[in-house]
Amino acid sequence: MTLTVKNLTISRGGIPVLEGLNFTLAPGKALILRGPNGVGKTTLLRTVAGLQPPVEGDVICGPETIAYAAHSDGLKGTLSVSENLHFWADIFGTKGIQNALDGFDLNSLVDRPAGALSAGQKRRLGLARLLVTGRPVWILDEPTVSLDVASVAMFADAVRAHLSEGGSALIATHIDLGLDAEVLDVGPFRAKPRSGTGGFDGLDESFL
Amino acid sequence: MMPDLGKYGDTVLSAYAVSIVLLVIMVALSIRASRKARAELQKIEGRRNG
Amino acid sequence: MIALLIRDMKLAMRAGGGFGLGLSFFLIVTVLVPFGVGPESTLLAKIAPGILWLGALLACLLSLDRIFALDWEDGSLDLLATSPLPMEGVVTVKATAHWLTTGLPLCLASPLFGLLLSLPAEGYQWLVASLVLGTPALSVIGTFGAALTVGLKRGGLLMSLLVLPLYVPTLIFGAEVARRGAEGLATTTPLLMLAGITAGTIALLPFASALVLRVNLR
Amino acid sequence: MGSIWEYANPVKFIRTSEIVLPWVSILATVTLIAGLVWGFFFTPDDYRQGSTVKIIYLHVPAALMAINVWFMMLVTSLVWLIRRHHVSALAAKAAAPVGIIMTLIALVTGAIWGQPMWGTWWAWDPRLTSFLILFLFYLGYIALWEAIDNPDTAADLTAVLCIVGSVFAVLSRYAVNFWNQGLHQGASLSLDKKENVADVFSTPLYVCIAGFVLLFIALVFLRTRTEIHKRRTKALLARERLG
Repeated sequence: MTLTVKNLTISRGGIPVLEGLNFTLAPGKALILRGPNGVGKTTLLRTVAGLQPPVEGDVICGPETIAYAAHSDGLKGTLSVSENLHFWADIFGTKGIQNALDGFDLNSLVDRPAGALSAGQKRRLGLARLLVTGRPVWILDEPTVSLDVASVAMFADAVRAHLSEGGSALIATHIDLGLDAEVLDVGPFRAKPRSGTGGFDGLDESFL
Repeated sequence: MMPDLGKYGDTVLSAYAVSIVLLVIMVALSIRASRKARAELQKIEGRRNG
Repeated sequence: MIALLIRDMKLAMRAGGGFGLGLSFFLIVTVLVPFGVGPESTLLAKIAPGILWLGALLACLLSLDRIFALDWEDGSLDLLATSPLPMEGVVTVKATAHWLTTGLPLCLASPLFGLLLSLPAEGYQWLVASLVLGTPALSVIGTFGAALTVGLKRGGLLMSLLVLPLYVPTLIFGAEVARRGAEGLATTTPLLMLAGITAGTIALLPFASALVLRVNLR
Repeated sequence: MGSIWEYANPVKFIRTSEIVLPWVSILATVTLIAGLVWGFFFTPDDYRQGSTVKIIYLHVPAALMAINVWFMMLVTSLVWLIRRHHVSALAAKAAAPVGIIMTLIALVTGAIWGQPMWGTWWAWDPRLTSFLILFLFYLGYIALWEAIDNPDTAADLTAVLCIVGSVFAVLSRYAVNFWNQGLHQGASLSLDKKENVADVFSTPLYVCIAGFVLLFIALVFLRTRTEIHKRRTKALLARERLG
């Protein structure tokens, strides 16, 4: 399931941050996004995931193909690990959470309420959710935050397994995951401030 | 010149007074806000082109 | 969709705050009324339907900001937005969860509170009927208000200001059904209007709430 | 001249408002003063209501404007949601305070006029009550604009609120009618009925209404221009921080 991004311009708070982005993510491939903090990586991921409309250009991918995971894991403290995972399995209509538990070594924590997990364990549970979605294209925003070295390796293995099954991943991260993935530095795509054309587009630009 | 308002004089006058005051305040505030916004814009535009 | 409803109900049960909040507020309001207006039962009987309806309405209003706030803070709203569930579905499930945790208990408990305010005997069934028909609308309209103010810091007060005017038609017809029922008059017209408003709200408002939620998720 | 959508372009709007505004303001002031003076000084007393009938020249135009301003906001909200034109959203934001003041004037003059007629400052009469509800809708609308800092999100949310609010305002109008019969007199100027207000009263009334409409137009032009200037300052400041 290829994900193609054509001539994409994205904005944050009405101001364009990145423009002219073009890349394709073929099945079995991963793409690492690099760039200084605040350049717009998160905004880019949210736009590709469809949470935010792009200003220009388009994101082409099949329906129901994108699984998005951001800083906050969306876990419910009062629900146990298995309840959390079962919930997401039901939402995405996939069966069984066993491979997710194995993939992130959560079997020992199955019945523990998510609120009682450590930050690393919560992160692993958040990422395990990806395995439950059954979606080919993963879009991950700084997935290895608060993960220790062992967990990072575990996460890299999970991504490799996902890629080998024909899935793809777009990851914004500073850590070298040891994946054979191309790297896209979004720095050069920073939106150049437009001259006060007064021309009309749906942006604050129209007020410049 | 003042028309004979009869016993309802104060009613009519107070209604007119309140309404006119409200209208005047609205217009005055709008003009003040417009001037303030225009001045601020000119200050920034001055800085940008200057 | 059912999974989301079951999860929300579980959360409400586990957190414990879900059921008790609305009911206890309704109880307090009902108990305070006689202190305010005096204990004579004739007076209380006359204003009982209106007061009970106002209590139910305010109890609903009270628990609205928790509908999206929890999911907003821990990021599940983003994840739900990228799930196969349509936002309209998510919003309707949230409204149903709110009704089950707040609206329904109010309807069931209202006869008890009717006693406190010496509601006339024939008023009870109409009170419950009007609440059962009206509270779903309160939940759906409330969910719209919650979606409007989900991202704001002190959104609670603003939400009440936005939602209360929208509650007026439901309150008028609901209280009217209860009042006419208590006085033994025919209640068909207000009942039909109440049902009509609730049906219309349930059918149309989720689209506005979903649109607003998507805007807030940007 | 190009389609009307062209005027939704901020820079073009400002240019046209520079030309139109002075004229509309003068016209508005003249018409308003003429109408009020004519109504106040040169109309006889009503045999029943005495001189209080003179309040009609404020109460009726303000009430008419209160409803039509909300309707204008509804149209501009729809234009914003469908055509995504910034000026339309800002025009709605600019019109709201004018609308709330008009509703306030309608309520206050209604209450003052009602005092000698009905013996009470406030009667829960269907028409007065629906203006009170309209006032709450305006309040909520303006509060929502102030509560959100991202201008585009604010425009979207307030537009949806305006549309939903309009449906419920109409619903409330009939619910309130059902809820209480009503002391308010019949419509002074209704299209279907023959002129039920004598001509000597209605001509100055039309002039006053024209005055209020022109005042509203002038204020909306002025206030929309202010909003555009504010948005431009905000955009320039943001650019400076970015640049």
